[in-house]
Amino acid sequence: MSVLHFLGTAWSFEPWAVIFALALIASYAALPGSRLNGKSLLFASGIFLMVLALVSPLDYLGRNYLFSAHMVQHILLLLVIPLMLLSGIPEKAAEKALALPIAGGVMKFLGNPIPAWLLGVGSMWVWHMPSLHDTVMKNENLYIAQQISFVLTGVIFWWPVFAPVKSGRLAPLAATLYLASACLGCTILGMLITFAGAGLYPAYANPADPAGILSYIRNDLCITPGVDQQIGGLTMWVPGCLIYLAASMVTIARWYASPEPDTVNIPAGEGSIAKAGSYVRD
Amino acid sequence: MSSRIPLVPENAVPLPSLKANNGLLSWVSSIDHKQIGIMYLIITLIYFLLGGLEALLIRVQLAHPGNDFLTPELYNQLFTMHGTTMIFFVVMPFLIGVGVYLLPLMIGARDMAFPRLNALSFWLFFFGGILLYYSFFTQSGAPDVGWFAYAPLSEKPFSLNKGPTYWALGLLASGIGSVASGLNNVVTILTMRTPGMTMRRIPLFVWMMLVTSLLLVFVIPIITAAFAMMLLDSILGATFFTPAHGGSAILWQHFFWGFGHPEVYILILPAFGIISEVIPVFSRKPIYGYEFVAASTVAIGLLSLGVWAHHMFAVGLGNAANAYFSLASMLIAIPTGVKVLNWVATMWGGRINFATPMLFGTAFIIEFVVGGLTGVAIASVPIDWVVTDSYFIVAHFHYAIFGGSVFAIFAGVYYWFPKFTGRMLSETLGKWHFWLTVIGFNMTFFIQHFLGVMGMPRRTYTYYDMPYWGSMNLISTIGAMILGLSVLIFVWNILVSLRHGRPAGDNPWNAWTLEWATTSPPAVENFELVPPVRGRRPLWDLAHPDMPDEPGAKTV
Amino acid sequence: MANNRMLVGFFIASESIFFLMLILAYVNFHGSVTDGPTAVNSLNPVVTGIFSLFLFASSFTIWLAGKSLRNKNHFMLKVWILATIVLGAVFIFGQGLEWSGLLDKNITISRNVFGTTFFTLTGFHGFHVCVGLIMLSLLLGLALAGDFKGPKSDAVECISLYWHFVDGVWVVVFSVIYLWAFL
Amino acid sequence: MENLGGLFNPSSPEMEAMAGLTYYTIALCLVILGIIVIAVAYIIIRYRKKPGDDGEPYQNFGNIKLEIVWTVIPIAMVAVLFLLTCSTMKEVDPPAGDRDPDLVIIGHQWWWEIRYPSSGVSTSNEIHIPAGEKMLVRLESIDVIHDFWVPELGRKIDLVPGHPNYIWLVAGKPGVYLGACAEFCGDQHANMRIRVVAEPEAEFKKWLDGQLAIPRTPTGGIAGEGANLFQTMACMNCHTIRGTAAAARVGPDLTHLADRDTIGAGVLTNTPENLAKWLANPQRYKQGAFMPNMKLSDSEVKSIVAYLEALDEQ
Repeated sequence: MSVLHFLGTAWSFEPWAVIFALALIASYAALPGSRLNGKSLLFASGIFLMVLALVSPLDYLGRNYLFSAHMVQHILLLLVIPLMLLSGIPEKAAEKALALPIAGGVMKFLGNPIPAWLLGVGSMWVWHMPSLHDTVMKNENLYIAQQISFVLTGVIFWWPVFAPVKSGRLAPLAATLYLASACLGCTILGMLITFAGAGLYPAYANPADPAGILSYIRNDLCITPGVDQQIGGLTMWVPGCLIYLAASMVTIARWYASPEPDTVNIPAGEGSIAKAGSYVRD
Repeated sequence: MSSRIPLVPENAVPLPSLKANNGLLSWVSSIDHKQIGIMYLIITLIYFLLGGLEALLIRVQLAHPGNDFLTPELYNQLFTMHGTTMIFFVVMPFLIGVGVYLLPLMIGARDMAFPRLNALSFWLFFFGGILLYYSFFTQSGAPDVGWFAYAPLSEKPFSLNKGPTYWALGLLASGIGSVASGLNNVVTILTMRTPGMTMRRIPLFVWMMLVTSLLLVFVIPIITAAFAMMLLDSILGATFFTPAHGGSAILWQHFFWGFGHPEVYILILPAFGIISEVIPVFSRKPIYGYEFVAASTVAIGLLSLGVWAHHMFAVGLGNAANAYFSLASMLIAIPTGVKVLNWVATMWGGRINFATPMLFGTAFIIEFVVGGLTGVAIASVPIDWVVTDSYFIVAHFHYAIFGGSVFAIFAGVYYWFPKFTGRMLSETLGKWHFWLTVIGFNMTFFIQHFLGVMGMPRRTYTYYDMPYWGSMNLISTIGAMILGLSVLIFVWNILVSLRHGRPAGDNPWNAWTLEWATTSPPAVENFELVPPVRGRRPLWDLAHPDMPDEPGAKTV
Repeated sequence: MANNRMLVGFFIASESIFFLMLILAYVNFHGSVTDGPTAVNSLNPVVTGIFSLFLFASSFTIWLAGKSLRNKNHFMLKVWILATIVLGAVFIFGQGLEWSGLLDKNITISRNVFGTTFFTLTGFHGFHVCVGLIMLSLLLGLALAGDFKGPKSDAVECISLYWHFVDGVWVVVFSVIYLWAFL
Repeated sequence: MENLGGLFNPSSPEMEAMAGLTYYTIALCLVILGIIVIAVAYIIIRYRKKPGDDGEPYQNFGNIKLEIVWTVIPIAMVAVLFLLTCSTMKEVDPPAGDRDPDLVIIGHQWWWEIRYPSSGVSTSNEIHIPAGEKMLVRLESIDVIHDFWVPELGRKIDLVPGHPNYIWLVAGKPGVYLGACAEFCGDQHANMRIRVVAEPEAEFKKWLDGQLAIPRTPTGGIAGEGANLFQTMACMNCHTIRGTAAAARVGPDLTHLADRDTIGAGVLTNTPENLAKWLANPQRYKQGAFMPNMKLSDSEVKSIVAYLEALDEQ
């Protein structure tokens, strides 16, 4: 089977992915005060990318052949797409949603840095425990739950940094620490996967080869199960961490761009002594 | 209504009495950050001379092929001690010492947040160094396993002497001291700033010390744990790093470089900070792109944590791992480049006074760029396969650490010496020092790039008599002698100027940060009154009330 | 004083990295032991689990101590600090039992990588518990001398932060050494 | 340039690829360095404070567009360099698949044990390979970490105890290529040298056959005396000479010592005089090496030299 043919045919129109996307769109539309603008375009492209990640050959590769493909999908669903979705929510709408009686309270709680950090980094760790991962690969329902949980925990994880409501955000330096520690969490996991012996995830060792591309992967691309696992671990590790790094750069940039709230009110002109250095001791 | 803000910020700790005793005891028992800072500087100067002497002995041995000036054993001890000394007992403590002296002054505080902890850090460093050097006087001699002490060479049965144990113990002690000063710096910077000195206004040196200190806090424990494991191996017979008993030789490398690479940034970031202070003052312009210089520091700090395995491209980690680490390492070039270009842009359009600090500052840019560019080159895996463990690497990191950190240190010493002592260093001797340093340094190390790619391995007490190798090494050795001479001039300059230097006054360079707003040297309590801080350059604002720096620095 | 708590916070972060390295070393060698003692064939998760409960309970009692101080209940402050010390000491006693049992079976730090990583990891944790016990004893002494008036005390807050950290490390260590091997 | 050696004389396709990448990268670096140097030189001339310059210059705080430009350009350069890196890595270090190694190199403090698994030949410090042929080399270490480096032929690779590595070793044309251990491995790290002798296929075959032969042990004369000494003194505790009782693997296999160019991993050229000097006191030439000074008398040295020199006779 040629590569082009594979790319053309390995699409799987999973109904649940479409339903999930529609549900997200519906809840977006139901947000009080949301209207179409640049932000909703960002949200829409997030949804589009999500559906793409779930139905494209990437998903097929990740489920049947390559741990590394799974990991690319994972990074997209957990780190990239939630960021786009979150940035697409208008501030007013989020404010109103947070004011809702019960749902708002739950959202506020989840948006605290500690639960958000634990959910974001936890979903990375828990779903990659080898035994669980293997179970997921065999169980369709669990697989769906996994993919959906990536997106949801991703949104929760980003909330303390990029919440549409400014009051929900951490202070810039605290946000940098939040991101750096999350980066550490994903570094350790990536490191363990990368440097563990091959065969951590047995499902990828001898794939059933439903599309007949295994020999192409193994012989032409030279991706053995060991290399595949390394690439997967490193994908979580390096690009994953670069996303956290870029995010902390954005928080710092935002900080510098905002007006200083903590300026001490000192009347100008006072202490205007011509020669600097001589004024302290009069 | 006075604009002057009382010295002690509301949240400041009531300080223990700073009343000094007289004589030596006043130093030993001191908890004043300035005295502790000065002690750091004096001790690192002594270690600098020791490390330099070791370097000269190494270069004499290598002056021609087949030389038997030193025995292989002594040679190995010398290069191990040279590397360890220069990194852990010269550059790092010097920068910490300058930080300890200047941080409270620059942010308008009376002392560090924890003065006693500050003294503890210094004494841990001091006795760590003594412990390391004591090994020279033991029967087994100094450690001879390289500053990286790769296992299993550093362990039984390949190192039966106690050298590596002294090494690990000495560095363990001084490492704990470094964590303590990292903690102290972070808390000081975050909580002791005078009103108006917001995080967006702190001098760039303080910014870089903040990132460096965070690195100290998070990175030194990596090597502390590794030292603990190594000591357990050598004392209790544990088997962490002994492959013969189920341990792993590669694990030590991961741990060592997991610390060792960020350590490189611990050595260079405060140097960047010094340069970011010196260049604006002597160019008479504010730093160009303050935000970018500060933010790129954070980026470097974070990136530095994830690139250690580029020291291990020849270990055989697999090409996937190598490629990723290669990419991550190359990315560090970007924030570093941003810094360099901002310094150049700061000088552009200035009215530059090329006094000695600025000479070193300017030379720093060029020398560091050479080291930085070769650094990008060797981040590329195949190039690393060619040059790693050869003299090319020796040249590379000396351009980064000597051409970078040490040039910045010299700039900093000439810049702040008046503040530390109340007297100026001699400009004439300074210029001699500068030119001999530039000539000697480049002569020593530039040629080593060629030796490396021609096939000369590092850490060898002798080498093949191949075409040109002897003469190239001889040139390098002569350069090292010139460098040694320049250091003697530097020391002479310090000794002479301490007694006979021109009195400096409070602000001889007409600089803008708060340390220049008090006497030279500052009184025990630093300031009587701290000037109002309305921008990044408080003393500029005072001198130019008509033209204040906007808060949050506007961009033109 | 925010200073002191911030210092302890960063110190704990630094210590976490230290323990992380020891844990990584343990994980790295987990499963590489082919013969000789391993976690599965030489440890007793139930006994250690029970002793662990004492340590976890001590986190609760130190929290209660802080609460008593906030309520200016000086008597209960002393009681809860004492309870914390006792619980911590029981845990250390349990660790001592486990160690001596292993040493009796000639399982030592130099036996194999399991011995090496196990004793290093639990040893450094035990050392931190002991340091904590010393600090708690000092705290108790100061409390008996009537040093803490409440409602706030940096000393109490900082030491209880440290104590929570020591407990938290044990949660991870226990999971990695015992639960991983036996579940 | 060629006689400079190393990078300047790449002698295998792998090394050519790496040298090419190195040249391009260094050239790029020089361009960047040049720009910075010219800018700084211009600044020094144009903006130095001149007599009569009073007051402060225009205060310029920065420019966001410029910052973006000089962030993006390096990112593009890094991207290019990274792609070149990956393609060169693929060229130098293609996966070997299930192929068995043609050559096994085992690092010792401070010499190299060389084994040819398919033929069972074992030698030390001097590697013979057929020119132009791609040899898959497996590298192991018996003690500490060493590093195999023949600058003109290719990449460095560590010999790590407990972690075997593989590389391709190719020499484009016949010749002798010198190399050395590149990872610090103790006292005599400097004298742990490698010679790679690349020969035309036929000569290599001949050499291999010669190595396979078991040399005749001399019985009479001074050489016979040496053979006796070899077996009765401590020599045989460390060395192997096939066809005799000596079969230890602590020191180099001496079966065909007389065929080799050097002794002591490159310390001395292999002549009877040098061999005698070496035997009289190896520590004088390689201080710290594990071969002790056996305190041999002159006549004992002479006989052992005669024996070892006779070992190439069949």
